[in-house]
Amino acid sequence: MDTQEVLFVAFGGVAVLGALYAVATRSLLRAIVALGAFLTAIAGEFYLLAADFIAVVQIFVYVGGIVVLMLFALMLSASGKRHPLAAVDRPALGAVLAYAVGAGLLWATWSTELPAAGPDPADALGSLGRALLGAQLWPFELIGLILLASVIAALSIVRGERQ
Amino acid sequence: MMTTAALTLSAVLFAIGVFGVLTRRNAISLLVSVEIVMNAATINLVAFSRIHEPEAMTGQVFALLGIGIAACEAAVGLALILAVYRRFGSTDVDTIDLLRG
Amino acid sequence: MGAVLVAIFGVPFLVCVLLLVGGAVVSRRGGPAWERWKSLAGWISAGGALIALGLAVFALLAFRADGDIALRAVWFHVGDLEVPFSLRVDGLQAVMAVVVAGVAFLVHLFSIGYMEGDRDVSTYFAELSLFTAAMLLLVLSANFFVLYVAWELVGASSYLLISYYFERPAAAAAGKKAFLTTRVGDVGLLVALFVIVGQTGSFDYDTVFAWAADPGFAGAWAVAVPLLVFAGAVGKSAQFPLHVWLPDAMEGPTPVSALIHAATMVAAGVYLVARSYPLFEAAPAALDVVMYIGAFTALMAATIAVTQRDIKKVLAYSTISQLGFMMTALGAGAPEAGIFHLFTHAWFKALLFLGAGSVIHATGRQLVGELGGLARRMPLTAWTFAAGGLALAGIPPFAGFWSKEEILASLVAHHPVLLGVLLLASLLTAFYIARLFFLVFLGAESAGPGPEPQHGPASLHGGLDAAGAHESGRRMSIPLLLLAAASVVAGFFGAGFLGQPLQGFLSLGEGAAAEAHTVPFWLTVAAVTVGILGVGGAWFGYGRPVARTRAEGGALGFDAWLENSLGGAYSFVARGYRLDDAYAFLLVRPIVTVGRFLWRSVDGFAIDGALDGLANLVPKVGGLVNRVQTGEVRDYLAAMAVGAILVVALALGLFS
Amino acid sequence: MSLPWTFALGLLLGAVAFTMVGALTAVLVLAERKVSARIQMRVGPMHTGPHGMLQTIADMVKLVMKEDVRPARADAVAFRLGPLLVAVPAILSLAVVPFGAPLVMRDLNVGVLYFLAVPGVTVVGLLLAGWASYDNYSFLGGLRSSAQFISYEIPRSLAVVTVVMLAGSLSTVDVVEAQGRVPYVLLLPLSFFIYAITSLAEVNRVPFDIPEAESELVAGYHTEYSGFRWALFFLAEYAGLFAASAFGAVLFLGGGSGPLLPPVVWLLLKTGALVFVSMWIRFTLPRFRADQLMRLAWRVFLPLALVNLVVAALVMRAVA
Repeated sequence: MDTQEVLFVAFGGVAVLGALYAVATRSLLRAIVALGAFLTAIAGEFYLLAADFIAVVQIFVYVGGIVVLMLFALMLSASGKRHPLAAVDRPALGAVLAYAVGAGLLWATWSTELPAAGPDPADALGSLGRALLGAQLWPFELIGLILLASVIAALSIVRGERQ
Repeated sequence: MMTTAALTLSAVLFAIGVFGVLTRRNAISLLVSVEIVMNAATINLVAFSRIHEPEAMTGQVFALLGIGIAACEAAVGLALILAVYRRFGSTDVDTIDLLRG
Repeated sequence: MGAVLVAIFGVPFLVCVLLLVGGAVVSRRGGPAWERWKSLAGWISAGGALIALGLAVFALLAFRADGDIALRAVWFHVGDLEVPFSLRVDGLQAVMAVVVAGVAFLVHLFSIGYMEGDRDVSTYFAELSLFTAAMLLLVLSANFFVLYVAWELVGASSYLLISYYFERPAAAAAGKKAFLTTRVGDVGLLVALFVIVGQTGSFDYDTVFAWAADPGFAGAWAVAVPLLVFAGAVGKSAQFPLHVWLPDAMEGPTPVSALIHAATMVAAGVYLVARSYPLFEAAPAALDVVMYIGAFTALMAATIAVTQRDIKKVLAYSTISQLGFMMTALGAGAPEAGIFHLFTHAWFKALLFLGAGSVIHATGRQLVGELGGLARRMPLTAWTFAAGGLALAGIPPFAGFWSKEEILASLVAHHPVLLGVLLLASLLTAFYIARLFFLVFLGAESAGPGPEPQHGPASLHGGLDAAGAHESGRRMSIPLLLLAAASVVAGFFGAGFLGQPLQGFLSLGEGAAAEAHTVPFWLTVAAVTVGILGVGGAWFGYGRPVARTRAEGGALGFDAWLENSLGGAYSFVARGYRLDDAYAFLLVRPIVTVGRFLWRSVDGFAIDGALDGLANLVPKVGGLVNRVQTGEVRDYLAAMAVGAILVVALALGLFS
Repeated sequence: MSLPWTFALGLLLGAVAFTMVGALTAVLVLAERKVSARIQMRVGPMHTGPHGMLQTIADMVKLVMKEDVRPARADAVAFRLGPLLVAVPAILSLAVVPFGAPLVMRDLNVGVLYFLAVPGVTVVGLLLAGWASYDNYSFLGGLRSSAQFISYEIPRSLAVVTVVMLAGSLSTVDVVEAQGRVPYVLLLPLSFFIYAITSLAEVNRVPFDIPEAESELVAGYHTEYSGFRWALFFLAEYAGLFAASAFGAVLFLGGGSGPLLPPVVWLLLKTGALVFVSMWIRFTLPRFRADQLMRLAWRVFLPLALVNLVVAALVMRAVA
């Protein structure tokens, strides 16, 4: 086990624990905080998977953006209740289905002979940039359009209700 | 080795996310669970990016796009949650069943 | 010149459109404008018919001077098949056009008076004009496709006119019966057209006839095609066994009967056979079928006519019988004789019908038992009717004599038996028409009040009885006089001693033209004798004052005597050989039974049941499925997860 | 290196970094007090140590010794997590500052982006702290702070993008190298201006200190904090100030490059100059109102940054 693998396992452990806590805790606030930890750990995994740009974007967008948004939503929607409790319902059904999904995925993963990871590109960042503005330009532009649309949508939803 | 580990992690996280989606009653919790699911998928993309044409970076590009989608989803979703909260005074999805047949 | 051909049928057609649109517009305004329009409609229509007549005469003369006139334009394409719109005038078609336009004009004129005050004259004249246009198109067409279109248009307008008094169930039923019965024959014609176009790739008369003249034409098609064409003619010309619609068609206004069901449309079948004579010439067997059916129809209808008590029914069966004569001539290889008879018959039968119309108009009655002695009150009608009757009976010098003689002559050489049959039919013809005349115009005026005024022209005059009858107005008498004149004169066009100008003009089938008939003197004597015998017999039975009083049966005493002496045979004949009953038993009842079965079991039970069941099932299933819609997001998410599991399973090949 | 050693080294480095940041904070606090005193015609702390130089050390010792008060109804986890999440990103963001050859902790090839992203986590901490305190002032402070942070992050990032475009790299070392003899402040003056102003807002410095505005919110999100946790906020603020200034020096002032002196010295000098300017501003200008603050971000700086970006891109294209 080299350092990278150790770190991978460590981040993975944090991620799994964070995710479990996030779905299991009765406190919404803690769920969101756990999600933040989970997301950060995932960012670490990205870094270890030679995707440092994705890792930083993960921090940027998820932790700096989405988690904050969630906290906002929580604080704006649970006025007066300082410790909003989120009940867990029908755990058996969820467990069965989740188990089925996870087992299927794991079985698929382990029963597939995966090719070895190739050497990481020398100029990874450059490759990513060229891909974004080259072969994948249309998806890239499209995501920009979707972001714009969702911003407008979010604004109009929140404003429209107010009036 | 690394790829299989990543995929395993992804599968576990995916299952956890699905569990959360199915059991949480609060809308924000649902969103949290969905984010877990999406991250599990993103791990897959990043991991596969290394074994499938690493130079093309397709997996990473799609991971980026996935993150972008997640941002959109969170923004709109949370806006909806706020709107719902204002209307129903709750973010518990079980109390909102206007569409009950 | 092509424009003239188009105008001949185009003018009446435009008149029809004008009357329909104008009627629709003006009738909404109602009031005086509507009344004025109604009185105008007949004149517009008659004017259109007059123009058509003038153009037809012009075309006839132009044809005599310059030969065939033709117009040809591409109508449309179907695949490789080019369907032309082509018209032409040759001898036969020119004569037909003049006859049709002429009778049509006179009938229009008569109708103005006859239909006066009717609820919707505008529509009546529109339909009449439509018929005129269609009939002219029929006789002017130069290919089978146009002919067929016109053929169906004629049938449709006939249906409309028969059912003109559609409030009367009998009239509506008669229209349907006419339409459906002729349709049986039309199918034959249609199939014939399929075969023709399939074999020749063309509808043109010339192409088709060239094909028929080809030696290769012999064989199955050679017999089948003319017989199929003849099937159409049988339907339209009311030949046995499809004649049953024509007596019922008398439910229509009497001028309509005169025009459509005596002079023109029913002659279309004869025209069709004559027109496609080259097809028949190639198949002697087909010609024999035509001949035998014609002869049988002639005799059968004549016997029935003797027993009928309704003026129009008598005339209807008379028409059938006369058409049988024509068919016989065609089948015997003398198309000129057949067309000659068609020509003369058109005038005198129209005359007879219009005379009957005049009587009905004046009295509101049409059963001979309720009429009598009208000669004094309606001398003009009586005299013209007599002229028509004599023409029909074949008394020289009236028109019918000349043409009937020609027909008989065509049988002399090869078909002596049929000659006898037709002579018998001629005897009966003279008998029944004389009977009709004696019963209606001679003897005592019938006593007692008339029947309940039916819907019809007479009802507008307050249900006149015979006593109040009076001569019809000038608008009705002028057509009668003109037709009477024609009934006298028409025969000379084809008379042997004048060199048969009409026949030469027609120039039909080559073989037939070569075989010029010279009428043997004995035949002339026989024909005239038969006619006189018939009239005399009728005088004996109905005309003598003694006869009219001799039995309790009154005027119809001789009928009663016949009925008594002939027993079941008489009623069998009187009921049209019970053909309607046979059809009802053989066709209608089974079809109705099957239909009712299908209605009740298949449609009512199976289909409706299935549909109702489905309809009931939907809300039930919906109610069940409805429960799936819990409105709870997490249930949907759970379903989605199940779906995801299935997809994963599929992707992993767990189900394969 | 075996696994335990790796962790041991990591812990050690963390401790060293924390200590260094603590020392840095002490220096900066002292400097601020001295600068403010000078601006306000005072002398500042004078008694502890020569010219009061040990005053901040004494204050820190006092803070650490103080009782850790936690409001009874506060959310324990969030309350504890808040200061940590504020302080740790601020310290972590220093990881990519290129102090010079031996002193770059990590030459990330996405260093610039890292610097923009990591402080963002601070917002989570601010919100948690404000929320967990169960106190209206704290709550409002947390919300305001995060709103302000998010708003100013956008023009700030856009300004930095121009630098990245010009340098052609996201690595801080490359950016410094790319500047060569001409610092970007000369090429991209507007970008520098935007960066400087928005950075003040990012670290909640006057005139953008609405979240902690003593006169209206008592002390904003850290009203309820005391002792060491409060010290963490304090530490985070000065660490953030230092990091922002250091990055300003790296991105626009040529980093450690300069004649004669070693790079570390040059960088510290330039950073110090920027820190001084911020202190200068702090004691010169009044603070904005909350609404003015947001309007400034969205209606002035965002359009300005966008125009700047487009113009810079066009000019670069034209020159190239």
